[in-house]
Amino acid sequence: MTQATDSFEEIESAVVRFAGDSGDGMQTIGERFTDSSAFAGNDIATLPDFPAEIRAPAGTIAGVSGYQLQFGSHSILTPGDEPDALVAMNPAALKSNISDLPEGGMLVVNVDSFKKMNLKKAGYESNPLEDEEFRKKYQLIELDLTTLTKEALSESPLKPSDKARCKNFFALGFMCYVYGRPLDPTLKFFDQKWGKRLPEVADANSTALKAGHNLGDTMETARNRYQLAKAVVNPGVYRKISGNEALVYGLVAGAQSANRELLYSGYPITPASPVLEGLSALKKFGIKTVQAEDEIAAMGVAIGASFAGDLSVVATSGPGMCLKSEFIGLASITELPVIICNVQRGGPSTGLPTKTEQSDLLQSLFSRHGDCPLPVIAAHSPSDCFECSIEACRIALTYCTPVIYLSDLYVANGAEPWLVPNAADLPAIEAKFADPDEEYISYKRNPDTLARTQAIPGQPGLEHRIGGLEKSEDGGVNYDPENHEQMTHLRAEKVERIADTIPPTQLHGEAEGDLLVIGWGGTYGAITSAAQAMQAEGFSISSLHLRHLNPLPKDLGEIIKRFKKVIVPELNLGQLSLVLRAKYLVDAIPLTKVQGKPFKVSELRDSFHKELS
Amino acid sequence: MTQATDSFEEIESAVVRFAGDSGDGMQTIGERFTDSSAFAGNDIATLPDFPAEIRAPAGTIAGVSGYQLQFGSHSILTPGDEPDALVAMNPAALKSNISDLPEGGMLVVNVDSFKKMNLKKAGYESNPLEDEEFRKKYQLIELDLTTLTKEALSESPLKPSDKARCKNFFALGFMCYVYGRPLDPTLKFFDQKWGKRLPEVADANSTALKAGHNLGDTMETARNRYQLAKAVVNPGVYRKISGNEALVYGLVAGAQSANRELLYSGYPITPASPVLEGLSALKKFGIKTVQAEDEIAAMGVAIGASFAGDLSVVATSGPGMCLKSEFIGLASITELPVIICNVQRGGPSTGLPTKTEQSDLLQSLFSRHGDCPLPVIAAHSPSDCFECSIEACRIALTYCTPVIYLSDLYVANGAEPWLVPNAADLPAIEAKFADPDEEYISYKRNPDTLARTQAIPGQPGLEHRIGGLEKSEDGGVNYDPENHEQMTHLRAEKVERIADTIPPTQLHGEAEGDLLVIGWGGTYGAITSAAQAMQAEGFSISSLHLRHLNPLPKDLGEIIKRFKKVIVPELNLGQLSLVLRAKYLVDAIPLTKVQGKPFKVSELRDSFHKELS
Amino acid sequence: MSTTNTEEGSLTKKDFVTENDVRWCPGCGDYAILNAVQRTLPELGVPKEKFVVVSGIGCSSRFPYYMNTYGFHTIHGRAPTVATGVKSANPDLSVWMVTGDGDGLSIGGNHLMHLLRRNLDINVLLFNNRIYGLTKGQYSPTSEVGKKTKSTPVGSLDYPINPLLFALGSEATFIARTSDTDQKHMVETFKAAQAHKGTSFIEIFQNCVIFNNNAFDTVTGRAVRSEQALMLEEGKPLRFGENKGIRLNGFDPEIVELKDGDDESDLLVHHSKTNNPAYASILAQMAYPAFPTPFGILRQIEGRETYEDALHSQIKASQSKGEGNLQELLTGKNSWVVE
Amino acid sequence: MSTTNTEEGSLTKKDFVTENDVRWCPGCGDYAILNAVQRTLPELGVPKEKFVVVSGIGCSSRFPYYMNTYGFHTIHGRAPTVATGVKSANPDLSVWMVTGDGDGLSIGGNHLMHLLRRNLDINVLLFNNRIYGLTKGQYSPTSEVGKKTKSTPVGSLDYPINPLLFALGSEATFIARTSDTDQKHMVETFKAAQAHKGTSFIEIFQNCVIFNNNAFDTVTGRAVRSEQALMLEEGKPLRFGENKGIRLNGFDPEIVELKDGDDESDLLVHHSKTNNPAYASILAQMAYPAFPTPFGILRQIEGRETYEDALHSQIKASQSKGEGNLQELLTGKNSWVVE
Ligand SMILES: Cc1ncc(C[n+]2csc(CCOP(=O)(O)OP(=O)(O)O)c2C)c(N)n1
Ligand SMILES: Cc1ncc(C[n+]2csc(CCOP(=O)(O)OP(=O)(O)O)c2C)c(N)n1
Ligand code: SF4
Ligand code: SF4
Ligand SMILES: [Mg+2]
Ligand SMILES: [Mg+2]
Repeated sequence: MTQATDSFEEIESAVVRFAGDSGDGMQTIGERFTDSSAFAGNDIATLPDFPAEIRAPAGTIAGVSGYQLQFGSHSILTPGDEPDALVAMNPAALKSNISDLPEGGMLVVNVDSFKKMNLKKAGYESNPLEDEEFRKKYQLIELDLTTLTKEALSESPLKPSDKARCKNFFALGFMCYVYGRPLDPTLKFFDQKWGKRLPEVADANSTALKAGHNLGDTMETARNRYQLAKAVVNPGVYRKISGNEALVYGLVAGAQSANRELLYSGYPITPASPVLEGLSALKKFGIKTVQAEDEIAAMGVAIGASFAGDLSVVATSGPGMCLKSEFIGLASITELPVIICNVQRGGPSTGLPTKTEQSDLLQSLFSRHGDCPLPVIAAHSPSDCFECSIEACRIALTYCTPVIYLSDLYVANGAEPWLVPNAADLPAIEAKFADPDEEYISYKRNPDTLARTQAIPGQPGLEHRIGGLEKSEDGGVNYDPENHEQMTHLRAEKVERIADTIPPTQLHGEAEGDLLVIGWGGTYGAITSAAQAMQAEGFSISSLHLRHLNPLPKDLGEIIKRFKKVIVPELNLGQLSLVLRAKYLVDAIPLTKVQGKPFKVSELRDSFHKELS
Repeated sequence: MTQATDSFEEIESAVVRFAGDSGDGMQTIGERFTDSSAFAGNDIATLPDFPAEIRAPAGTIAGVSGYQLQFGSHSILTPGDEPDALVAMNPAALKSNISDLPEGGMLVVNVDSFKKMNLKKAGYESNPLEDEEFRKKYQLIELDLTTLTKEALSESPLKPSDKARCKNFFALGFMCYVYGRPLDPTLKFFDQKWGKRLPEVADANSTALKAGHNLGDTMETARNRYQLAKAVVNPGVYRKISGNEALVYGLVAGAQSANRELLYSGYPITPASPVLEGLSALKKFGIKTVQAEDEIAAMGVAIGASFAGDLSVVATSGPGMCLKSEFIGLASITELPVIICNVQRGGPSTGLPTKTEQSDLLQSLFSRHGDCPLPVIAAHSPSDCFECSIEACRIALTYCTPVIYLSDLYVANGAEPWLVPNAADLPAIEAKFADPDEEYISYKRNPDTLARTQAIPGQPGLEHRIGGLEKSEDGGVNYDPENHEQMTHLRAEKVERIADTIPPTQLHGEAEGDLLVIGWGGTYGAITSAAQAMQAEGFSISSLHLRHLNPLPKDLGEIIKRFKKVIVPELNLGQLSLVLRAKYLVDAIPLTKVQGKPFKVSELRDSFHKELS
Repeated sequence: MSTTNTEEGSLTKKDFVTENDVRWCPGCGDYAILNAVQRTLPELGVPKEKFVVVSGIGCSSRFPYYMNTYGFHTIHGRAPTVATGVKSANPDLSVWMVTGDGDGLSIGGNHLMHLLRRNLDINVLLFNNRIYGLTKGQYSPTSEVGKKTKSTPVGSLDYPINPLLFALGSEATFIARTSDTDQKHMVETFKAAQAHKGTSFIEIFQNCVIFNNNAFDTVTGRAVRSEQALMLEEGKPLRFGENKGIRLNGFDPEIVELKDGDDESDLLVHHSKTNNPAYASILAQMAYPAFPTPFGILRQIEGRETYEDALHSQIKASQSKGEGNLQELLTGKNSWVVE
Repeated sequence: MSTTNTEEGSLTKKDFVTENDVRWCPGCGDYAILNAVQRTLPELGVPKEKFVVVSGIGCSSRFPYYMNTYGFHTIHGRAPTVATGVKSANPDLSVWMVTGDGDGLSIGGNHLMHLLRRNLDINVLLFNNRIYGLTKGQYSPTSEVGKKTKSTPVGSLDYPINPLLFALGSEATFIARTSDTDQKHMVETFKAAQAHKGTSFIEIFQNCVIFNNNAFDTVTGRAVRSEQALMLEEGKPLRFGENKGIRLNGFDPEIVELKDGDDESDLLVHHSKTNNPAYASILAQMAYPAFPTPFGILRQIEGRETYEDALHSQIKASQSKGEGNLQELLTGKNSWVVE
């Protein structure tokens, strides 16, 4: 953490958190600050944190909305363990966030809102800002944001209450000053958003933003100001991307690469709804989206569309995955390509619907009755969602199989800069339908992949029937003992063969050593940061992150053998570790956290230290 | 296998299979033969085998129905690997069963049905009975059963077609002669079933039965006749019981022992429907049965009834289990007792709905999203279903938890003699509701079991709310990170604590040695028989059979360590072995069979031999 | 803890308020409905501990947390099944089910239909805001065609479900509609629902201020209400506005303007107790702007046995010939003795 | 393999027969329905390869295996969803959905309702045998109250669903009933269904010889048919038997006996194309013994856009302003360049 000193200190990275009432526009200024940082050439990672309620009563703890980001001149893999600076727009925001701010951290508060009523709503007996001990603990910056904003907008034609609503941009302006962020991207944003329709609003917000910036400049108590070098990254065109956006784009790209029409069917559920919403806005790409009556129906629609020849996709979260399991079994036995996305959230049951967790891995592997193994992959960061969804398309179409794609609320809602790929360079996915000029045998398999070939309705001469009863190679219903055994093995073997096409596992660190950290999914940033830091300290530690959870990469067993200890950090009670233990008979140590929150780098470092001592 | 010699040979056991068209009444005579054997004091095990179709066209392979039983003077654990005697009522029955009959086996055929048409329907080019080689291969007994029956019934007032339908009892009479089975139980059966309503039918069947028996006595070719000693069993009252019957009785007994009202809700599905049907006939026990609109609804009804204070039960098979998983998660987080029975059948998807399999173990353990561990137990034989279902009641009520009870088609439909327990001796299950005179805290836990206490609607002062969102101890919705982590661990720990009440694992054989066989569910008979036989041959082999699949018995790890090798026979691709490998890091060898059929003792012996050599 | 409140009139609204902070958006119509329910329950003569409120998932389904009764917040769409379980287990309880247009008619339509046909004595409150509130604004099965929402940026395609016609198609025995804007009407309707023996289905127009604000203003807005809403009164002709009424032309309803002195004998008269579904179906499909939108009890059919009564009578009838004996059951009819 | 059969009249029943042995019980009504469908399809002018038959699970749902078309035997109750997927993906296909009373109205009621309201151009054949066939004889949601079955040894409790009222409650645009006993009527009805643009819902009375034999004999039996069945004919008065007809008394239908020379003007005239649900609801609830049971097309409403048309028009409309460009999408509007 950066220590407070005099102005323009060179720092490598910083973590800022904005917190306020849901109505205060915290997500908006968080995103603006992020964009500014990206434009400034820094690497970034973000973590929005919404309340569970749509609009909890203003001023209450339940209504607090937060947005944290880390930005830096080196590669930034997580939104940061704890903020260097916290902006608290009201007492509730202070109350629910202050415990994360380390001593000496910068604390910006909107004193205007520290009135009796608000303090009470937040559950404060007395005003913490009047507590001397509290004041000494942090670099406290008290701003009467509401008043200042209104003053700055004295010329504006807006209503007073609308003026007051600009205070978030005032705060943003101030923080931009502190961290030397450019204002231009935000001004451009105002222009795009309101410039034409509501120029007064654009003006007022610009004025507030600049006023906040100026305040930083002119404040009597000369506060420290930070400066960051640009991150050293590959040249190219960059954009900021969230995990769910990247998933949407990956699906569009995957369908184009495979030359298939895309049909998405979904039922709204947090945090997967943005996939439905994102794809619904892409009609000009010819994408069909169906909002089904429930998750069972969504899966049925996808299966029907797949049978008819579309590349079909569903996305949901845990409760929806439960509902889909019977249909997933049907997709498995009929060997139809369907991409099933699970954006995980806290469980079990309705659980913690707005918090992150990685606790659906075993469900992905085993939720169906019968022996029904399926490919499972997981994205490890917002931009990785793009690559993973293309990989899901490749697997589904190449192996004619349903495939489960996992991400989680943290990855889906988080954002990071992304080197925009060249669409023309995306590799083609080969997936042919049966040729009407050849005899069609519905379960005849490609000798390499063991995939069957689809024949789609509308093709003369390829008429055939599929269904959930066990079939023989020719597609007839068949209950023969040997046939069932063979088909069961073939289906399993087909999934296993996917491992032939998984690239060698990338190891971060030495090829052998004392401790191997194995992770999957959204913990990538935290694990990699922690391991890197410890490598720098000279520890014999390496890490690897699995994209493919089933089948596992072929080289994994060998890699594991080269380490004395294996530890598996997961946001669940130890699900991947169970799989690794069963498969490799390695005493993989589960490192679990089930709090609806991502790992902190420091937590992981502590645990790794412990294992190495 | 018993070699054919002259009359009245003393044998220890025999396996008889009756096979014919679905309309031929094979299940009926199979059951009668079983009852007679039970009355004769032998131990027995049975295996009915229905066709998948309700009524496939008469005479086709698809329409063949079979019933195999083994009976003996020693303890009989399986219905036998292969028949010593096969009764084939038509060419289709011959065709689909003959490959199981070993050379020299007794083959009784109804030659009347070996007409061109029937041979064609069965897919025979020529009549096998005219093939000399075929004739030499077996002890062939050709009976013109239809003609003989009609002749025997010349006096009967029945229509000719109805007379012909008595031929199954003629065949039964003949086989009773061969194996020295008493006719009395069957005569009594006629009387009970038709005596009053249709005395002519009762008479005709009695006549046919006796005629068949007489034929055996007077047949020119003096055939061998077998004689079995009574099995040496504990004294007491015995009856024959099937697995699904035992489950029904166990639930009734469990509810009485716990002093709770029983509510069953179900949706028909093979092979679980008999549970719904059986309980629906027990209205005088005050049992409420609800046929719900689907399996989701059935689970919801059960959860509602449990909330209202009933002991609630659902039963289904694989596809229904998929549908229930979301609701099972709700039952887990609300900590409500519900017994969830899965009578397994062949999967995945609709799969092999009328065949047996054990492939839903991993689903039972992991089908829910989130970390959602639950107790899982499995019955290993028809009569064991009684004890297991009482155990399910005990666990559900003592630990205030849903519990998954597994059986399978083989266990559910199979039958065996059962020493009828004394109802008064069944142990009481203690499960109290909250006391309206004490303060009620909904998630306050019993310090030993960690179970919460239910307070049921209707009790003044105990009003409270439950639901699927994470809760704190006081029942309030709570998303605090630490609370969620603690509750997740508490739910898991509660399930683990059940292990404190599992009796020590019973080992068949020496306490240490070369090979340990671990089984679960319906493979008990085959595994135990195979292991016993090899122990008798002097091999260092022991076996154990798990009733509790989660949590596993506490002593299991220790037992496993005492053996050089562990092998796990399962009717799936290796599900329990995965669990054992993960938990104990033991190289448990999966011995798998996925054919919709139980293990043969000989198959297991072969595999065990291989592991030991 | 053990105070019983069996005396009529001894309960007040306060008895049904929980300590929990109510967490709907400020201005949400759910508050008004909560208030109406909390005002109704004390007046029903049912002891407090006999109330059970069951819900699914959605903004509306948070309801049980705010009712100081027994309550169960279940899973999405499945409340009817849990309510059925509660009522079947203990018919003595007064079960209230709360659901939304998505919860009840999208994912949960089947369970709702089966509840209605089984006719358990449960009061169903369907909060219809024509939107998915909790998931932040996707269209729902009651949204009008062409609705632009997050998931339908160029307009929704599906023809909406009419909850009242749906209930009629399920042959529900009690079907009513009320609005979050009318406390008095809500309370009356809830009371009538409780008085009805069988499943009572009540559609409540509920305003979602955030994602579908003012959706019902054209019929419940103060200024237009009297002209654009049709308040059904038993035995009374269908009248609305100053001087308008509804009469039938063939099977089609039509609006008539009554001039001074005209008598009403032409008008349709409201009879909610006709078994035949035709009249109720005419009402159910009337809606603004072609017609005024009806409120009140469209249909109430007496005499169909409730599921729970039938269930328990069967048991009683069977037990009247002697209760089951466990030992006899276990022993069965074909036992034998080994000595 | 690549013979197309696009010419009208070039297909025959045989083209639709598969090699598979048909495995229903001898005497099952399903055979007659299969026969009628196989006779209808060649006459529709649709090339064989464009037919897709989708079913759920049940005896009836084995149907696709016996049709030499594209076919999908899915899972219990979910056929409407798969059919929706097929039709949405490729509106050019002629999709036929086969379901049973359990499959379609017990577990699958919700999907069926949503299919009907969305109005995809799919033909739905619901084989109603009022029993669960495949699972060997439990009561179904269309079984009459008090039915003794395996699962209800002392009689079922639930009030049955009326499939036609259900379809009406879902505002289906085409609702008809026919019977496995009447080949000609089945074929006519199937043709009308295919001609209708939108979801066509057809209830078929189907006899299960094993578990519910003769369930419909009182209305379809040869001897009683003319007296106890009411054959609906467009534009004709509702007449049955020698000289009986149906007229309306208020909203209630009643039977009139026409004496010699009486004219029919009193009688209800069959108009299936009225949007108002009242008339169809009167027909739907008429049943023997109180009334003759109606057969034919109760309702057919034109003009509601099908879901798949709306779906594809939206796409076309949007693409008419230029198709999507992947690179533009990926780059977005707020990219920056690092050099
Ligand atoms: C199985 C499942 N699918 C989806 C969701 C997400 N979800 C929660 S509430 C809801 C719909 C809410 O709409 P409605 O029922 O109309 O209630 P409202 O919020 O409008 O009161 C959905 C889709 C869920 N919780 N569970
Ligand atoms: C999820 C699921 N639940 C239950 C079943 C068992 N099952 C198969 S068909 C059927 C009902 C059959 O009745 P119906 O739909 O009326 O068809 P029918 O056999 O009478 O033609 C049931 C309950 C199943 N296959 N899947
Ligand atoms: S989102 Fe709408 S329905 Fe939900 S609480 Fe807010 S206003 Fe009410
Ligand atoms: S059980 Fe009934 S419905 Fe099924 S095939 Fe047999 S007769 Fe037909
Ligand atoms: Mg809603
Ligand atoms: Mg049926």
